[in-house]
Amino acid sequence: MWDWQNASPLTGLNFVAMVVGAVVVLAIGLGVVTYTIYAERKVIGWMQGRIGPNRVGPFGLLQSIADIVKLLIKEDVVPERADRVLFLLAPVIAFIPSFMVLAVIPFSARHPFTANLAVGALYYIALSAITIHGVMLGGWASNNKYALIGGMRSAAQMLSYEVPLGLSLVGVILMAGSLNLNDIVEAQARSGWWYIVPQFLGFCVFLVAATAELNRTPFDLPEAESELVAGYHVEYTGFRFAFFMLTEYLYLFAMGGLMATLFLGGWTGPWLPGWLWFAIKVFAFIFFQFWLRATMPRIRVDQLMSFSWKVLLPLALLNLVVTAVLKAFLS
Amino acid sequence: MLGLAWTPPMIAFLVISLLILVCAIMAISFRKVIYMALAIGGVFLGCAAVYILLGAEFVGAAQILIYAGAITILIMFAIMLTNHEAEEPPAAWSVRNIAAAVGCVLLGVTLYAVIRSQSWPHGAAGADVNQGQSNPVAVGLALFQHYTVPFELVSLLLIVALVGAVILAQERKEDE
Amino acid sequence: MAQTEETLERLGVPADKLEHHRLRLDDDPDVRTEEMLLNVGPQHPSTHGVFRLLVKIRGETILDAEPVIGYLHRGTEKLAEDLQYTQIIPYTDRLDYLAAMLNNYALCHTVEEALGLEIPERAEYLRVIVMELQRIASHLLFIGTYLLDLGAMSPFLYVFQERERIVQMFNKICGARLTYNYMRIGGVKWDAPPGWLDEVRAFVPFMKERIKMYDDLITGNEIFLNRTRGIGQYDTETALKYGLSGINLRCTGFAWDLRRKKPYSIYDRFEFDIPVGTRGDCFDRYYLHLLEMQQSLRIVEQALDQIPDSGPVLGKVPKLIRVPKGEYYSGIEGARGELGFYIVSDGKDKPYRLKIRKPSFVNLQLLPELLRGQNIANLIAILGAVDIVLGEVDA
Amino acid sequence: MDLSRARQLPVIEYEGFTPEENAELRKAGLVLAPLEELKAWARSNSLWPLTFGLACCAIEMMATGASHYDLDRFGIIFRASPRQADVMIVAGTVTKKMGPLLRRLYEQMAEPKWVIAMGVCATAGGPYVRSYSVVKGVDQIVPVDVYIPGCPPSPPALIYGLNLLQQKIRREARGRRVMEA
Amino acid sequence: MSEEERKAETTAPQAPSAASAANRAAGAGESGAKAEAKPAAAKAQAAKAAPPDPRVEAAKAVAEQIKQVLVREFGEAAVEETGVAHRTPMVRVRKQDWPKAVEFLRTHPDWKLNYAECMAGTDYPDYIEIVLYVQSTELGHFVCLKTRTDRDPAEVPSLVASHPGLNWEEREIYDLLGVRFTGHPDLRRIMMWEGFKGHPLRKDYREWD
Amino acid sequence: MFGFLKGLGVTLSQLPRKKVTLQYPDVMPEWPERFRGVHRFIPELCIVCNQCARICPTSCISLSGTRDENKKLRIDTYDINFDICILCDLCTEVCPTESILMSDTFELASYSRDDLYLDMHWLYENELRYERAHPDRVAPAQLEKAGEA
Amino acid sequence: MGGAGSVAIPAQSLLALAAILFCVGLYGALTKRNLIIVLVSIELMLNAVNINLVAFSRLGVAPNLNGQVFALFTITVAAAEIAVGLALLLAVFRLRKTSEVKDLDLHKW
Amino acid sequence: MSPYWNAYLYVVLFTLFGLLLPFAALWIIGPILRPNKPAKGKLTTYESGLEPFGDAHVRYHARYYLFALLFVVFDVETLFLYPWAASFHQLGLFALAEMLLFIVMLAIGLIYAWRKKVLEWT
Repeated sequence: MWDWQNASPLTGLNFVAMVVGAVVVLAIGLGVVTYTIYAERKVIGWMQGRIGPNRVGPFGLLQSIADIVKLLIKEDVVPERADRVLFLLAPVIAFIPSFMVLAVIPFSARHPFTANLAVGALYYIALSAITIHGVMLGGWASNNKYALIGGMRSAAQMLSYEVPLGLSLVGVILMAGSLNLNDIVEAQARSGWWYIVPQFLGFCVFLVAATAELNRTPFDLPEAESELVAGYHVEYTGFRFAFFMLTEYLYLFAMGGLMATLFLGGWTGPWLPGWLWFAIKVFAFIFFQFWLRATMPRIRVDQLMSFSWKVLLPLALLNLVVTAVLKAFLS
Repeated sequence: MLGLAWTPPMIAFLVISLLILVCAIMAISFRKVIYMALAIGGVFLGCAAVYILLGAEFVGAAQILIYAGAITILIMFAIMLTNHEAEEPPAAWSVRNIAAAVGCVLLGVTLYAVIRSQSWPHGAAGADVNQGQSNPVAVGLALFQHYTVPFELVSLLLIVALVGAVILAQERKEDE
Repeated sequence: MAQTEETLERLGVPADKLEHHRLRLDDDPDVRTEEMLLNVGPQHPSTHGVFRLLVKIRGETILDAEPVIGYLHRGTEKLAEDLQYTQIIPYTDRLDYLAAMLNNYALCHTVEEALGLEIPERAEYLRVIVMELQRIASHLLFIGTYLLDLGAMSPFLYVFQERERIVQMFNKICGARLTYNYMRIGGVKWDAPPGWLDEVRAFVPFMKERIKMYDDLITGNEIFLNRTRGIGQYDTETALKYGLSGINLRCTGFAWDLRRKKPYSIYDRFEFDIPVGTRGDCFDRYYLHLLEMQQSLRIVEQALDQIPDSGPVLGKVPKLIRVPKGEYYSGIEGARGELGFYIVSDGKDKPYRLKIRKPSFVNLQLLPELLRGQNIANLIAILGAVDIVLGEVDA
Repeated sequence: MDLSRARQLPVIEYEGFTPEENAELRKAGLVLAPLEELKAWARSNSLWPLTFGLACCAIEMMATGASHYDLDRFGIIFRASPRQADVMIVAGTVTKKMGPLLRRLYEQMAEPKWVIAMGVCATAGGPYVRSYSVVKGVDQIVPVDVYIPGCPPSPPALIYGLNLLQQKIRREARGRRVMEA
Repeated sequence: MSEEERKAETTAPQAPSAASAANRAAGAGESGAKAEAKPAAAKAQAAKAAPPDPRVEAAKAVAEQIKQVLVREFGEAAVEETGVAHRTPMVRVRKQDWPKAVEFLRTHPDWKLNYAECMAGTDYPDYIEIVLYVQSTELGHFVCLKTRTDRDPAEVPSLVASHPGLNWEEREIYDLLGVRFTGHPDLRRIMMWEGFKGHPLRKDYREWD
Repeated sequence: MFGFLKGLGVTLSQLPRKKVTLQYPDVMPEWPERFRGVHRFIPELCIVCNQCARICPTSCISLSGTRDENKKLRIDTYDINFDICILCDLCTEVCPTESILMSDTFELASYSRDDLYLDMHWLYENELRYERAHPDRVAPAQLEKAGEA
Repeated sequence: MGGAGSVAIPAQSLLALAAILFCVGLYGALTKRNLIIVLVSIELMLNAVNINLVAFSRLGVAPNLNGQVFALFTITVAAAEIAVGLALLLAVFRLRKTSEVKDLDLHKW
Repeated sequence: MSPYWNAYLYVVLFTLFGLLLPFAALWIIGPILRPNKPAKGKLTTYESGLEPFGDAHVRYHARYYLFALLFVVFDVETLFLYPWAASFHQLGLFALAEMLLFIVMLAIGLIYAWRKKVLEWT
């Protein structure tokens, strides 16, 4: 039943398997988001000499759940001067792609939860660009100056970092000879090394661009609290705001998965089961993001933009050329 | 139309077509320009779905990346940089509009008649356009083996577009 | 809105309108320019209180800025006219609430000067110790909030750990955590409890270590450097013209510290340097805070060595203090600059007029000059580095 | 915690229903009581205050949020936008000039929302009660749920006040209206 | 903690109150007399009894020097009074010459009073006095300059041109004392809101009218 | 680049450190002896001299007394309005008999402003509570009291 | 990865869809007053063409990838076109403060 | 039904769930649980507690457009790089030369934008 990938023709049972797969991924995604937020508060708290949430449930484990429930039952306010339709739609537009990208992330060796797309990497890049619309429209529709500046900034930032992010992937694709994420993992297993080694420059570009794409410190300008109060979601209350947060943290998870897949050999690894390796790699990425957040001040918007175009983009191109030349002459 | 085979791809196609057409109609019938831009995004996504349905995965992804991602953003920026609240006037039956509508309907009817009158080839069933490769690889091979010159021209086109657009859009000093 | 209007009516405050402000947008109705007026504050995470800045921006570039203050104006000067000198001391706590000890001292100092009082030795040393600790606490908070403004959250929580130690020491010596009411005219209220001086002594090396940690964590960080180097620069001449004082003046390389220039209390007995900046930018202002903490620690160390073991802590003062008729002004080096009290006395037990020379209030005036042509991100960096406390600005 | 001072009146109001429906539900018995308790549990454990410091008390509020007292333990994190905040901690002196702004910020918060008057300035004007520019108690402007005396209240006192507010939320979900000032 | 220590600790807080009690006991005696006696008398007594404070004398001399400099530039009528404010040389300048005199002293090579430290206004029963403490960062002079204006209409020329740092101080004085600073670039209320009635720091201000 | 890594090192080194957080509702804070919490009041010692009410900057103390048969003033009512009391400690400083003192009570938040108006009985109860909590601190005062009585 | 297997969509349906889309785009381009919408309508027409290209790549007599490659080029050209077109619009807007077609009448310049 | 269809059917399922979750939470479950007390003051636009002066929808600086423009151009470039990279091992050196030429052309575009100060934010 789990082998729906190659079922032809599709049976009802296989279809059920797919639905189950999607539901499981959704549940995993939501669970990871919930506990990522919890872990973030805990880990950053520890780095700051405090304890973090510890009173809601054992060790504060129910803290994020309380937050989510609270947001769900919080009143929904649509400001008078806002563009009602877009204001209501924006979080949905931002959210859907963030969930859709999870479809291609290979969680484990046997991939009942993964769509085996031939254009996997491109699928991720293409869909994640759609979230920008949601963020930008959310900021615009609020008809609030902070939100507008935040939305425009977010859009400009995410656009700018989308390019080096996409280009840093090309090196990996070049080595693997496929856009399919499953193939990339297998190619790494075959080649005997994780692509973080031969593609170190690409990995660095990816890491920086991913951090920026996720709007995480030090690139968290769009919601720069000290400048723009809360950025593009200033006017969002309750669960609509929660959807923006959900989007952000789902992307954190997805980006961790993408990084693990592309550069860290995905689910491959000795001794432990594949899914555990995958989880460890993803958590390493997430932990790194927490660590950065605990340490870094925020970069300034003009420096942010020029960093993408003047440093990351040339580096990504350089990485690409070097990889291609080496591949052409070594093989 | 009713003689169609109700195969799953056909059902999918009908759903997608409906989506595209509804979005297209919305795109030209909304009054607020920003809604139009959003509706057109729906059309682009629908087209991507059609491409994927036709097995052109890579073109579909490209459609999402370029059209639904980049171009729509560009349009939205353009709206926000000009008149945010720009609205079309309510549909008025002016001579020009009626003429345009009639012309378009006539064109549509003609095209439909032509389409119906022809017998179209039913692509060789099971023919693999990708020749055993995955679609992106196959597209890459086709692109870089047969379309080298157009490919290089693309870079030229892009650079010309970049230069042109920068010259046009950049604020001149005297504006400041 | 209806409720807000009701509130307005009840309080007698008219709604804030554009014509109350200096800034204007282009009035041409046909042209929707890309300029807009943005209110930063009073409720804004990085205005450090109820400071409001009305900025005119194009895109993200600030064309002009107008600080609007008075949201915390509590009329301390007027209230003081109705209070005995001893009763004013608690009110000074609430001016610059980050450096209440220094405010306490500034008032007591002015009154003592007027009366020509002798202060007992031990009291002077205790005053110096608590003032310098207070300066450290205040500078620490500056560093924390400044970094928070720039987007780094950890320094904020780290500084509160040291600050908490200082606050707990203050709590031991005077029983309050923030509003100490510790100084009295003619001395201090309480002698140090047993073991307190040792606690301070133990704090000094700890604090030195932490300063080194901040150096590692912040000073070298490239992002921080990029955000503060060369931002909000001005020269000594501008600073003097605008009457800036404290670190805002010293960052331009002008060594002006009242502890040296017009020594008060017993500061002439200590060895310490006046760290000065070289460029007058935000980074210098930040870094001077670190350096000044080191100097304050030096002073504390020396004071701990020199302090007499025992002795009275309150000089001979009448129960009801009456200041002779006349005018008195004296300023001290507060945490934010020159903090002065100007007292006009008609010989009664209450001042006829009390005027506070509020360093933040004066320092803040340069802000619009600094902001012109900058972008919004720099606004935060510049505003944060001015180091204002609204309780003091508005009084 | 000593709550004996709170007068209790039995009132149950389920959210999302009209008063008539509420009356019916009440007649039908406590059908939704567990749901209300769940809601109260979530709300009381996820109180997000508005980042809004007015004066001295704000420093103690910051200290409460800092490592030594760590409000995050209770799930309390500060939000800068009133839209996402649940509780407004009025920390400091409210001047007449600030009053309308405070009111507007309060109005802009989404339901359910609470107000804590921290310190005597917010409670009744405190030392500035005789001043020409100070509002004599923030309860003239917004309804206050918990008053915390002190000038400023120490961090534990603030935490005590916050706990009192949490108790109030839970208590009201059980159908007891905790007296309002 | 030993018994003695604890005792010491517990008695420590009582020290000041004991001290103040001692003071109170001696209140009628001579130690507090100077402060407690009628202020005018106290001053006279102090002036008579104690030899003149050399610092006060020096300040008076400095004030005279400034007067001479100003008189040479602006004429005899420009300086209305000289004296000391506590130990600071004090010169009271005629209202009309106020900004010119301040600017003159700011640039005068012998004085260079370039740093305005404190500006205050005081409401006296029949006039309002504006006080400016200026400092020379180079030469170390510290001088108190004053000017007076009627209470109604209270008008003083503005100093913002020579000391931009006084901009807000003047606005504050305008707001709270109701002194119009002519020539001020931006004379609006600063602490209170537009439309606020009255000037709180005036002695005759009543909140409820 | 180097400074950046140094900063990361600092935050990571803090991770395993002992946490400084005081678990307040479970663990009570230890206030120093001079801590200025809510007042405590010993009615027997009060001589109704009104000094505390006069020195109070906010006039939050109100008291009244009557002469008893020995022509000695006895306190009848003693109220402190904690709406406006700023705990500045001036009242205890001037009190000649140490009848008004500071305690370490800080948990006084309430749902109503009326509850913050504390009368003599509450303050005396607070005194008793304080004595129970800190027998070592009040011992000398009690000795004094005994001596006076 | 054998691609999309058999395609059970008749060519007529695809062509009809493209034709309708084209007509809608044409109508928009002819009647709309806002320049941005005119550009967007042209994009609709280009998309209709693209559908044809991809359809024939799959359903032609000899299915091959040429149609897909052509569609890629069309997308590229469309991107370049709209980039320049909108830049032009911005330039015009800066001069004339309008984004409507009718205001671009040369007689008013 | 080939694996190709299955994979995309799976994607469609994700899209549907992605739609379902927000719609369920925001439009179906939410309104039942949420309080709704509209008040006039609540609907005003937030701006640090003040009434905003003027509209937020003003004409914005063209630099945003320029960044979007650069994004479009380089996105298209990236698009062509993907199939090239995927098929590179079958293409050989000629494709490398082709791509180098392509990248050089775009690098020229980048340098042009750089020189024209398009990449400056201020």
